[in-house]
Amino acid sequence: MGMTSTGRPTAPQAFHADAAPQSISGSRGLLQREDLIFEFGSTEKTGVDLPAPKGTPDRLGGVSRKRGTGLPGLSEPEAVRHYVRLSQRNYAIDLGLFPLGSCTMKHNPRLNEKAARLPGFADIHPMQPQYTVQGALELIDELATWLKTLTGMPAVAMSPKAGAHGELCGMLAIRRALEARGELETRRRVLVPASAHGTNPATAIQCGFTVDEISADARGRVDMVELREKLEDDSDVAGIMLTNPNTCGLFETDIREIADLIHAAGGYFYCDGANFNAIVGRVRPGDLGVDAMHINLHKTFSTPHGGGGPGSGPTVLSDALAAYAPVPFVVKDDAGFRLVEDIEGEAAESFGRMIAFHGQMGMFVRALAYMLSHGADGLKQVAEDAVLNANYVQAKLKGVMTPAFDGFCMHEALFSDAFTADGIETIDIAKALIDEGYHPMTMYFPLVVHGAMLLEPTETESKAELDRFCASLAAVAKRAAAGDESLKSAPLTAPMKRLDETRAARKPILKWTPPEPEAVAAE
Amino acid sequence: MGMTSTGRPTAPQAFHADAAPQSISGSRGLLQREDLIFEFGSTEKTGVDLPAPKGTPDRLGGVSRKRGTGLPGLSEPEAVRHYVRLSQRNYAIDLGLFPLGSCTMKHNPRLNEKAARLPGFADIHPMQPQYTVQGALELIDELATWLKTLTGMPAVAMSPKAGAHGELCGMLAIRRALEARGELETRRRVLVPASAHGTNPATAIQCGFTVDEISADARGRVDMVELREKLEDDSDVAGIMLTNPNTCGLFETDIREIADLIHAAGGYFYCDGANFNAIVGRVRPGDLGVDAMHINLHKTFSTPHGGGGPGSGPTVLSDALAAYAPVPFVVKDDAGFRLVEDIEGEAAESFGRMIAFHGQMGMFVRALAYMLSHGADGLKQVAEDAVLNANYVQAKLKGVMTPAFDGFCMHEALFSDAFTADGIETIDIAKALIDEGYHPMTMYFPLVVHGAMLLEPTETESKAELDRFCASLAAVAKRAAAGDESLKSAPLTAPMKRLDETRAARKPILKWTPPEPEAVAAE
Amino acid sequence: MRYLPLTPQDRTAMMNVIGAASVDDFYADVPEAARLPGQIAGLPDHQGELAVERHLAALAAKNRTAGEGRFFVGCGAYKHHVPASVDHIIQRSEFLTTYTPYQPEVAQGTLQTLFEFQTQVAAMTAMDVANASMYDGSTACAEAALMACRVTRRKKVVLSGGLHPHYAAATKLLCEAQGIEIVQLPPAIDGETALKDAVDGETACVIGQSPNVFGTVTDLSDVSEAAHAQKALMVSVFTEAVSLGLVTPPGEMGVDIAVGEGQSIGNALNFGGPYVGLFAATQKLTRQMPGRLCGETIDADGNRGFVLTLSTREQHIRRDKATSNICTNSGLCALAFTAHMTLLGGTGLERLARLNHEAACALADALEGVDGVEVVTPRFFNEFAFKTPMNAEAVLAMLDERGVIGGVRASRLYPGAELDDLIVCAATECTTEDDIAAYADAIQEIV
Amino acid sequence: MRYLPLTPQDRTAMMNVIGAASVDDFYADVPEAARLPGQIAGLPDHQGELAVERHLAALAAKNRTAGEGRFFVGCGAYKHHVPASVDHIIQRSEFLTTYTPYQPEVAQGTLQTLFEFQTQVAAMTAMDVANASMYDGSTACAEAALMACRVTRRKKVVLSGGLHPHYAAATKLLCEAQGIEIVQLPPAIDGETALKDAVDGETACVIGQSPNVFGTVTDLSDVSEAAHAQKALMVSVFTEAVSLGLVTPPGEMGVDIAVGEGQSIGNALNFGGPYVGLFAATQKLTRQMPGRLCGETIDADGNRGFVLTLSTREQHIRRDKATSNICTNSGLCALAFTAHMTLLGGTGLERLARLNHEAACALADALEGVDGVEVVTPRFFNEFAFKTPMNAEAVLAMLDERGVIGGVRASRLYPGAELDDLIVCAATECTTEDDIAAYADAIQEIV
Ligand SMILES: Cc1ncc(COP(=O)(O)O)c(C=O)c1O
Ligand SMILES: Cc1ncc(COP(=O)(O)O)c(C=O)c1O
Repeated sequence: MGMTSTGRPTAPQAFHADAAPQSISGSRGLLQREDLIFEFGSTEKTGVDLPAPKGTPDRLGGVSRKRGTGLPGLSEPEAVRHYVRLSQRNYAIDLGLFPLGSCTMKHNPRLNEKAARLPGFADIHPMQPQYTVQGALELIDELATWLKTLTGMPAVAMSPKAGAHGELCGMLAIRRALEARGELETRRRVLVPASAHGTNPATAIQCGFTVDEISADARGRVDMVELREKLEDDSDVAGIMLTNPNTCGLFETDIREIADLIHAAGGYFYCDGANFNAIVGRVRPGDLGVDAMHINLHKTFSTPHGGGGPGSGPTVLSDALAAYAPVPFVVKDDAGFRLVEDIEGEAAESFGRMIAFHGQMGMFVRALAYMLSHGADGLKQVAEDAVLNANYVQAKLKGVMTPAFDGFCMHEALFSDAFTADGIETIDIAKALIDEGYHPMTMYFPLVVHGAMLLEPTETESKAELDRFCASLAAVAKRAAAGDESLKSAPLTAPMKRLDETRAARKPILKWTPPEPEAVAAE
Repeated sequence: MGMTSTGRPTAPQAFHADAAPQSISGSRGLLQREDLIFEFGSTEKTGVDLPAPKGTPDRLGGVSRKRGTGLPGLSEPEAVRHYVRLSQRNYAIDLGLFPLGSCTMKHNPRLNEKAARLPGFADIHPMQPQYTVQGALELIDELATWLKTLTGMPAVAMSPKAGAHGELCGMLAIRRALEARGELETRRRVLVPASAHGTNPATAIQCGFTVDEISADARGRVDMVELREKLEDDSDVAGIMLTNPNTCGLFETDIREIADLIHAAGGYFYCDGANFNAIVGRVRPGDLGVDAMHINLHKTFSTPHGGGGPGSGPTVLSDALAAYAPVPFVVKDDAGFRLVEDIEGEAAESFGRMIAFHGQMGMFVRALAYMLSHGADGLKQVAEDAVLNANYVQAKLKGVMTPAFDGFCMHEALFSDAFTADGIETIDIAKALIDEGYHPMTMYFPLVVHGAMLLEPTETESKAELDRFCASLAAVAKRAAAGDESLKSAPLTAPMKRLDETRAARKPILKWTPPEPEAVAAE
Repeated sequence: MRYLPLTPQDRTAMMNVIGAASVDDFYADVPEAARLPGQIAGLPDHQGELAVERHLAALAAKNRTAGEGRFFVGCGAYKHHVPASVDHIIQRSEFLTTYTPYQPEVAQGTLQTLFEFQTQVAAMTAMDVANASMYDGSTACAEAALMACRVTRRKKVVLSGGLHPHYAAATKLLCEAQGIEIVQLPPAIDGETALKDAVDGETACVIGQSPNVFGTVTDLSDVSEAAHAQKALMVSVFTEAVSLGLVTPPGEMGVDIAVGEGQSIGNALNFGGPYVGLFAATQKLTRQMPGRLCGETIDADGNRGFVLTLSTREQHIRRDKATSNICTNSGLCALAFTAHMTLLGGTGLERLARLNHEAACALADALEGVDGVEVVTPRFFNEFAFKTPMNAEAVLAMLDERGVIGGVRASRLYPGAELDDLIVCAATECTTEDDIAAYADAIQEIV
Repeated sequence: MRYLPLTPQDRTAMMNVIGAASVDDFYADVPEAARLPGQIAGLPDHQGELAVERHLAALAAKNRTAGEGRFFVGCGAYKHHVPASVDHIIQRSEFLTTYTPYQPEVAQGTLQTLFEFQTQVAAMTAMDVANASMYDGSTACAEAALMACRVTRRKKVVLSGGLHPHYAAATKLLCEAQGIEIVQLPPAIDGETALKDAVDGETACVIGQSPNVFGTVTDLSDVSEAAHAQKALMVSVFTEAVSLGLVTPPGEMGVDIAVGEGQSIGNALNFGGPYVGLFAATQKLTRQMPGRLCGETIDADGNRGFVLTLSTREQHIRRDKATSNICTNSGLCALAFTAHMTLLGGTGLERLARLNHEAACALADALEGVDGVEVVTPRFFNEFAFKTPMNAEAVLAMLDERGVIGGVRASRLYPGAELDDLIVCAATECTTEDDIAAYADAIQEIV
């Protein structure tokens, strides 16, 4: 079937990529068919050899399971194959550029993985005696020092398990501070820009605050006029949750003034640090009047996203909030390192405990390995290259796509769908990128831009990769501008065609159920 | 494009699978374009941070490199991506059934990989003091015990680095034995069945012997009549190299008689143990009159093939040959374990040294992990399941393909191309299997069968996988029988279409050379 | 720098395309006051792998690993053997270095494994539905309390005296932030039995744990009944997922929301994290659940595939109306969990559970053989509490001198309470008969 | 058993399809005498991962690793740092668990990396062509000798006194089996210098080594000339591939066949194996090379691809006429080599080489600072020999008491020869200034 130079088909109907024969096996070349384990596993099979139980009398006092789980097992060869086959249906950083704006999909160094697996870190128990884990406590302390120094903040809470959890930590510290001031009942209003990530308002609510939305101005920054209005009666203001650089990929020009206004209003400044990668090593949030900020170790500091987690969101705190940090935390004295676990003594003012143990140790090791590898000099370069790459992408694409705002961007380039022909949507462009071998950009976020496309290449992309990516996206954008209907059938070369998300939500099927119920019971 | 139920296209010309649009990037979905490192790397780049040299005066005495290598480097993100992308162009056991006859492509347990990477094995030096590597020597001794017990042989040489190297070891031992008998000059003739693997004759020659080929009889075994003829004048006979089970996947029925005849003739019996997987734990070569046999740890004992190696070929020896084993070898005395490295004392009669150090330690660890995991009971089951799987495949396919010989097979099923229509060749069937998601079987080997197809499923395949495989191969076989010309264009769904091997050999391009020669020099 | 692909020439060429003089142009919006002269002071410069590896290895060497000694510590995290293939699987680039599967056409690997994970968790807990994971057991517990309050529109939560105190604290923290009253029953070895009397008409939910923090296993059926009688929800917690192979699961006790820690299956101890929170519920509560859900659907060709679904519950769509603020969860730990479970299978899980229970029984028998020692946990799975005439902290120190890390003193869990003579210890499939004998001998010497 | 997918039911069902009563039917051809009653006696039954891992870990623990102390052992294998990403790459299922790339349409991953490997090895050795790897350096050396005899149709090989004695032994073994005469020059620290006088009209090849087993680096150009003057081939050997970044490479010395050990790049010490033999030659010798060669071609669509080529040299096609009997080679070690080289790049290799050389120079300076110690290697890269007034074995033992594994005594390499006072030691980028100081101090104390 023919193809024009821009890769547009001359015969759209032939687009159903069935030219290759259907196979009997259901596999095609290197893409193996793989069913659900429930469809081919068996309760007769196991991939684990365990010694036979002795059959000694139990001490369960009758509290024992009636029906088995009925779950199938697989031999090791089948299990390994199952996951290896499935893995090949995933896109990943290790396969190519992953321009998900706001997600900072950068290279994950393998040294970090190796270090995190040292038995001295991976095989220690959170409740074993503290004198047997001095190296672990020292590592946490060392990482904390890096985070405090890089942000120019006096304290950091290591408990938060991800960015949203860090937001929770910061907002709970603010809540506790207001409580200490006896103003908790009166100060409930938290200002949140419309461009904020969904976790910000959700967090505010989860802490018992109310959300007051501020719009963005024509420059994509906080609308200062509106902000001042909203602060005229400031008696009920608890604080502001502001992302900087913001989710439009722009530095909040008036950030110091915003900080001053909020403080003058008796509120606190929570900064969402998800975009710290744009300024790490170059700008210290502590110099911007920030009271609390979470740091996604799984973004700026290269710990892997793992298909959705785990993350880690240490949260730096200003002097105003430091005393309220959650337990446990590490302190060093002559005896060595020690965990403060209870709300008393040094922790008398702590707002409490967020989690069972001491935070994401596995992520701490990785992040520290990354920081030590880059050093202060390298981290500055990280920010500069991240910003350079984003501006390069913006510069190369602004001719064919519509930049959301004028001027240079920070670490991500934001476009609106203004350039697309009627009927062609952001999602069509995104899916067409898949056929070019790329993961789509972040779509429809931030909400302040119509049909938003947010591109964050990160600093770990080479110029050659960026050039290839821009050429590909430009070609897709031209098709979108020309109203090329074939975009609607993208992707064609992915393991699956476009999936029906509406159908999934209409009547949710959230687990496998056997054809005939008996099947499982009868194991 | 339409398809018949057997997966045959209704419109062959549409077979050039171009239905999906050409991409600008050169990538398609999850299959990333990836150039040679020389085409996108740079001498400016490195994925390794090394401290700057001090610049102290050198002590090379002028023996220093004039021109740099001009080799490009890559940053770690680019390098990891390069290899991960390329890896996805490979078929592997972890992706599916790999029925390469004679290669025993079985599952490679990950426990073995983990064990081999223990610093106590991976980070020890072959020349460090022996009292600092007692655990390593003990492991070699323990593995040797397993090998001797499983084969029923009194001695084993651990030096050989692969099967062919093991053949060399065995034949050199035989050579040394003949020398000791003062008959080396007269006894030069080695009998090798026509069905033998190419390494057998090649090895015989490499040891200074001459090869005398014996044909296979109608049952696919050694032609006993011819053998007796060839032994009538036996004064020049050095021995026989026989594979058992043989490369037709059959047990040599007359093996004991063959052994007796060879011994009576004053020769030795070298057994190629590549197919040991069929009998491990069930039959001991020592009970068959074997004098020497190599064991491919990378076949029977699950060490990974790694895309061509490394392997390991420990070679068991009979009493008649034990004394001639190569150095070094491990002996245990009250002081502990000790390496005999020199041709003296216990090793006075050794035929010499084959390699720099002590054999494939990394493979030894893996193989021992595998043996301990299976145990004597499990290994017997391994052989039985391997043979069962092969017979199952033979049974399911014998209706549509032509079995080379009657009766049950051992661990592999052999078919000839008799069933195919004129013009369709074994290779077409092999390549069509790729479109079914399977690696082809061994083709055109053994040579004693026309258009041979040798299938070895191994014991690590499930019944479900075998059923799917047989259905796929049966469908392809039917197309071959029907003379379906479209088989010639297979594979269609692999990363590449059929490659032109003739062209490659005609004017070999064995390395990358820069467009203009200057390019490299100018680094 | 090895992680940065741009060469100086690249940077210059790109600057020209952009039309910027220097990177400083990009930072023009940064307030004067916040502009740094050079790199941040007080931190070292970049280092090579060898140096970094040596630094971290030195720190690791200062820790004593669970594997190197006789180790009996539990209380919410457990030393189990994880098959080597599990680690191989989670290190696959395609699983390790990918994001939340928002683009299902190129994320079926992650999505199918999540669908399998949800099915396994639902079957293990005997509940109708499970989500795609939470941060850990403690945060899952807190979210369960909040969910119960949303569902019942009530603002009172009752916590059992057997609930892991850290779980209780995390729950209390979030509840109180939302003005929810917490009724915390006093620490009690058989704490769940007291629960049914604590529920009243204002109660949103009752939270019990089995096995609880003292190891006690309890059939919560009657507590569920009491709760349901008051139109409150029953929430049950477990910190040892392996127990689900042997102990009565939530779904067999009338539980509405089951939460727990999944670390024991597929995940290393990691000094407390990352772990994986399990969250399951009854069918009718599905749309009130926090966290991600993976669901089945079809693609444009009608082939079965999987997608994230019901995201209208989530912050990125629903923002301030979301059921939770959680975004990143424990994806890769969930993959490790499901991979290990797939290897075990139901039969393997049950056997593993039996081995754990038998090890604990053997340990209890051995310790009870020492006079002065009293095992105080009435019914247990692989963990129990025992008393000695001496102070637990002193006993543990003396045990350590004898090469035994004997467990956790109850006084570390409950600083206030008078539990100074109590030690909570656990045994698993990794515990050998020697370990148990050594423990008993040491105790013998000590008391 | 965890590696066996067949269930008892599967086996029965399959037997029925086959029409066999029991597996014994399949073994009917086995002679009565060789049929065993049951499983083989004297070996343990199957064990789980935990047990196997503990058994092997116990053995590993009995070895002292190069990383844990001050370590100066070389002589053909070297302690270098291998980037973590290299191990990640070689553990990719698609590289680890695949076979020799006989089916190029589904083996381009392996094939392209081999093509890159060949190109790198050719560039590093400054030779025209390189093959896809041999077992190790010593077998590559032996094959080079055989190849030289094939090419020249002569049967005499001259070995330098600086050639690693194990390489010499392996070469002697194969040559003598084929009736090739070996002229072994006596061990000599500056052994290569004597070579040119040893070549005559019968000589098939001269084999020299640089850096040699005593660490001596030598410009072999004039030896090559002498050899060529007699129509003999010049073969050069190296055991330290990192030296190619700094020391005159074979191609700059008129060498015809260059062989060496590639372990230093990408591969761990592994107690001697698996390693990777490097084999390079001049263009005109290509078709006489042993081992696999990967070449460029196109597919049916005209796209560039790679295949194994010139296999008419190999045993599977040519059988008794083959250039060698090698089949399985060192594929995965070659992948580790090429991956590490790709990370290093030419610039990185040169820097790495300089760091190695500077470490060795610093060590030599430090030892020379001790009187009684004499560094006897005139020119070296990262390894050299030194003399003390005492017996080397005794010195090494005393060094060990002081925490220093000081190297290899020449008497272990040359049992016969009078070299009892000689120690060969190596330094690499892993050697710290502390290590060097400690070595010097220890020697100071000893002599
Ligand atoms: C701007 C912003 N804020 C907060 C978050 C939440 O971080 P996490 O997913 O780690 O909870 C994200 C992550 O997507 C984000 O992009
Ligand atoms: C029958 C037979 N003999 C010998 C060999 C050679 O073994 P290796 O490749 O380990 O040298 C093989 C391997 O393919 C084989 O199949």
